[in-house]
Amino acid sequence: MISEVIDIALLAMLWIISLQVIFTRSELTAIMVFGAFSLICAGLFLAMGAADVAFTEAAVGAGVSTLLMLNALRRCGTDRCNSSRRGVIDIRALALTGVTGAALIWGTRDLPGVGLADNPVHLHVAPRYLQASFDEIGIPNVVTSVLASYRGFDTFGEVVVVFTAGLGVWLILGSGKRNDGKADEDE
Amino acid sequence: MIAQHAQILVVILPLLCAPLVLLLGKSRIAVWFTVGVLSVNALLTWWLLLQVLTIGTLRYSLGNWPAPWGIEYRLDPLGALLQVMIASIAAVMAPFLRKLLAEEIGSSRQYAALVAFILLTAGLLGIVATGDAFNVFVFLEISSLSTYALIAIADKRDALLASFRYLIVGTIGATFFLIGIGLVYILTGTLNMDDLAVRLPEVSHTNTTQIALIFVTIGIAIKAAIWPLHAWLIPCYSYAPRGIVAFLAALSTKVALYALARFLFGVFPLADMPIGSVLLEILQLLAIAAMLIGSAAAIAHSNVRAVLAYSSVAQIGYITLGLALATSAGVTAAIIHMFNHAFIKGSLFMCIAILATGSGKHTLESLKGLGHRMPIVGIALLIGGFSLIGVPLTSGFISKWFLITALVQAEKWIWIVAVLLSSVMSIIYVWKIVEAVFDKSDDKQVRSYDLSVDIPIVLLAAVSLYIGINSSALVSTAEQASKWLLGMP
Amino acid sequence: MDSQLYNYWLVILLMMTGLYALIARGNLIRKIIGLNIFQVSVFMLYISAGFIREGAAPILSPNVDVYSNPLPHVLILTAIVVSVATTALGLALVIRIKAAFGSIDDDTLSYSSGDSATELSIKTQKSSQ
Amino acid sequence: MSDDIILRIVGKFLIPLVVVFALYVQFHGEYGPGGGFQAGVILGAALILYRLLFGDAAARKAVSPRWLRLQAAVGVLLYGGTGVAGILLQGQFLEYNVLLTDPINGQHLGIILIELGVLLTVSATITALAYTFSADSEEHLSDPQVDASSQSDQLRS
Repeated sequence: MISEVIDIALLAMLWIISLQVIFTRSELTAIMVFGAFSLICAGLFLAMGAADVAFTEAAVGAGVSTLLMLNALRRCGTDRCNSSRRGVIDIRALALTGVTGAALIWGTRDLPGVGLADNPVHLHVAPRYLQASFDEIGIPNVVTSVLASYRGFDTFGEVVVVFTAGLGVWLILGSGKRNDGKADEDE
Repeated sequence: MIAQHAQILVVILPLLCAPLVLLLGKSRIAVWFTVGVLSVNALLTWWLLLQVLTIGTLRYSLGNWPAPWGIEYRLDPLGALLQVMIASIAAVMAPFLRKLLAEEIGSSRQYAALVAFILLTAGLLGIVATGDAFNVFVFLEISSLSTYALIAIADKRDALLASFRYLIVGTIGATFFLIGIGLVYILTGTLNMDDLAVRLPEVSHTNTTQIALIFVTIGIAIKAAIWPLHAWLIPCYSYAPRGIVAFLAALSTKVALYALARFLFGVFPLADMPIGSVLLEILQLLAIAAMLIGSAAAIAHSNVRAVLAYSSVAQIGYITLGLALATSAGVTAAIIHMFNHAFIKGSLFMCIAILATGSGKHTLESLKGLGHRMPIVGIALLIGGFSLIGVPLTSGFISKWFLITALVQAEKWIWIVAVLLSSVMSIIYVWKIVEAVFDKSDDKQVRSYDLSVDIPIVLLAAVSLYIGINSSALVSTAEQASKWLLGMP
Repeated sequence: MDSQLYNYWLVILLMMTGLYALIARGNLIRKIIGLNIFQVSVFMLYISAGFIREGAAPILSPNVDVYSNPLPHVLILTAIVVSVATTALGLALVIRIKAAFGSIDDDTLSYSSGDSATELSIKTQKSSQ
Repeated sequence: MSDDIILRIVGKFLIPLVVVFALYVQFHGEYGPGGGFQAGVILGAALILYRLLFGDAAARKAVSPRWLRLQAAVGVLLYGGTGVAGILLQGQFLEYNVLLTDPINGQHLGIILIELGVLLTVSATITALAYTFSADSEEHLSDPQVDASSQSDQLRS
C-alpha cells in the first residue's frame, strides 16, 4: 500500500514537472526540467526492479541527452522566437493528444493489473530466462544474459544505431564549412 | 555453409561492410569493395528467393536460441521478393552513387554518404528478414536514422528542414509502433511474430488488442506514407540529394508496406477482431483518397520532383488498396505493383536526377528539350512514364490489370471507377513531364555528361519493360507470396 | 483489479504531455524535449509491465525467489539507446537549421516557396557557367 | 579550457578514477547492473571531462576525431566479427557456445567480446558527439586537407 502511494506521488510529481516543459518560457528551463524528469524516471525504474534500465536512463537521459540539448541551445543562442505560441492553448494538439490518450486508456482498461506475478507477460518466454539462464550462460545478471546472448542480435542492431547516429551527426555537422546557402562562397 | 546461413548473411554482410568502408576511407577500393559486397548480397537474395519458392518459409535462429526466446529470422516468399528488390537496386545504384552525389555533396563527405547508404540498405533488408516484432523496430530505426542523415546532406537548406520534420514525424511513428508492440507483449509475453499469431486469437476481443492494432498500423502507415500521413514525403522527395531520392522512392515505403502486410495478415487475428474489417474498410477509403488527391496534386505542381512525389502517394494508394482488400487476388495485385512501382519510380527519379545535372533545377521549364540531348535518359523516362499510366505492354499495365481484376472479384465497382479516374489523371501529369522533356522549340546548350550513369537507368527501365512483355514469373511469385501471407499455402 | 491500472494511466498522461509539447510548441529544441518525454514515458509503460510486486532486480541470488521480468528491461535498454541516437541527430539538424535559416521557430521556418526551392546553389551556378 | 589549477589537479586524480569506474561497470555487468553501454557512456564522460579541463586542442591531440571514427567502426566489427566467428565454428550467427569447447566458457567469452565492441563504439560516439556539439563552429570534425581538395566533378566534363 505504502509503495503504491509513493508510486502515485512520484508519477504525479513527474506529471507536474513535465507540464513545465509545455509552459515554461525559457528553453534552458525546459532542458533542465527534462534532466530532472529523466532522473526521477530512473528512480522509478529502480523502484520497479529495473536496475540496469535505471542506470542507463540516468547516464543517457539525464546525462548525454541533456548535455547535447544544452550544447545545441548554446549554439543556437538564447533564441526566444517561440513567443508566437507561448500561452496559447493549441486546440489541434489538445484534440490529437486527447484522442490518442483516451484511446490508450480505453485500450489498457482490460489489461491485468500492474505488478501481479501471474500476468501473462510473466508466464511466457521470461520464465526460461530466469530459470535456465544460469545453466545456459552462467552469469547471474539475467538482463545481461538476455541482452548479450538470447537477444544479442537486438543489441548488435543497437550498436549499429549508435554507429549510424555518430556517422549521421558527422555528415550533418562535420564539415560545416560549406552549405547553409550563405557560406557557399568557399567552394 | 553459405547456403545454410544465407538468410542472415544477407543482412550482416552490408552491416559489416559499412564500418569497413569507413575504415577504408576515401579510397577507390572502398567503392569497389561496396559494389562487390552488395553484388554478392544481391545474388544471395536471388538464391534465397528460389529456395523460398521451392521449399517454403525459411527460418534461422540467431545465436541458436529457439524461437520465442531468441530472435528468429523468417523469410516468406514476399519477404524474399522484397529482399531481391532491395539488394538488386542497391547493387545497381552503389557504383554510381558517387557520381550522382558529386554535384550536391563535397567529396570529403561522399564516402560517409556511401556508408550511410549501405546502412540504409542493411536496415531495409533487416526489417524484411526478421520474424521478431521488436527487431523490426531496431532495424526500422537503423534505416530511418540513415535516411534522415542522407536527406540532410543535400546542398540546400530546405533539405535540413525536410529532414528534421521527417525525423520528428518518423520518430512519432516508430514510437507508436513501439506502443502497439508493447501492448501485445503485455497481453501475450512474446515478441516473436509467429508466436504472437498463435497467442493473439485468445485475446482477440480485448480492447488492448484493438488499440495495439491501431497503433501498429498508424506507426507503420506514417513510414509507408499512406494518405493522410504522407506529408513528410513531399519535401523529403523534393529536397533530398537526387541520387538518394531514387533509392528512397523505390524502396523505403515498400518495405513499410511489407511490414504492414506482415502485421495485418501474419500477426493480428484480423478476422476475429471487432475492428478488423472496419480497419480494412478505412484503409481502402484512405487508399482511394490517396489515389485521387495524390494524382490531383501531381497535376497541380510544376516541380517535377514534387509531381513524382505526389504520384508516389497515389501509387502507394494502389498498393494499400490491394492489401486492404485482403483477398488473394488483391494482395497479389498489391505485390505486383510493389515490385513494378519500385522499378518505375526508381528509374524515373534517376532520369530526373540526370536531366537536372548541371542546372540543379527541377522545374518543367528547366527540363525543356533535354530528352533530345540525352536520348537514353529520354527513352527511359518515356518507359517509366508510360508504366506509371499503365499503357499496355508496360509493367504498369500488368499492375493495373491485376488490381482491377481483384476489384471486380471483390465487387467494388466504385473503387474501379476511382482507379480509372486516377489513371486518367496520371496521363495528364506524365504528359506534362514528357511534353516538356521532348519539347523541340527549346534550343538548350548540349551538355555532355558521363554516359556511365545511364547504366542503372537502363537496367531499371529494362526490368519495367521486361515485366510488361513477360510477367509470368512475377505473377506466379506474387500469387505464391500472397497465399503465404494470407496463410493459405 | 482495475485499481492497479492507475500506473498505466498516469504513464499515458505523461506520454500525452510529451506529445502535446512536441506538437504545440514551436521551438525545435522544445520539440526534441517533448519527443524525449514521450519516449521515456513509453519506456515506463514497458517497465511497469515487467514489474512484479516484491520482485527484485533480475540479478540471480540464492536468497531471492521473485524477480521482475528481465525482458522488458532488455528491450528498453535498446530503446533508450535508439532514443538518444535520434536526439543527437535531431539536435545536429537543429544547429544546422539555425545556421541556415537564422531561426529555430517552427512557425517562421518554411520551405523556400515553390520551384525556386530547388534553385541552384551558388556552387552549381559557378561550375555550370 | 579551465585555468583553475585546483580543478586541473582534481581532474588529474578524478579522470583515472572515472576510467577505472567505467572498466568496473564494464566487467561487473555480468554480476550487477552495468555493461558495455553504460561503461561506454562513463568512459566518454571521462574524455569529456578531460576536454573541459585541458581544452579542446589537448583533447583532440589525445584522441583525434579520426581515431574516434575508426574506434566506432572497430566496435561494430568486433561485435559482428564475434557473431561471424560463431558461423565459422559451425554454429549460428552470434552463437557463443561454439567459441570454446565448453559452452559456458564460450558464452562468457562471447559476452566479453561483444560488450567490448559495445564499449568501443559507444565511448567513441559519445566523445565524438561531445566534440562536434560543443565546437563553436561546424568545421572541427572535417579533415581540412580533404575538404580543400574538391574533386573535379565527374558528371560534368
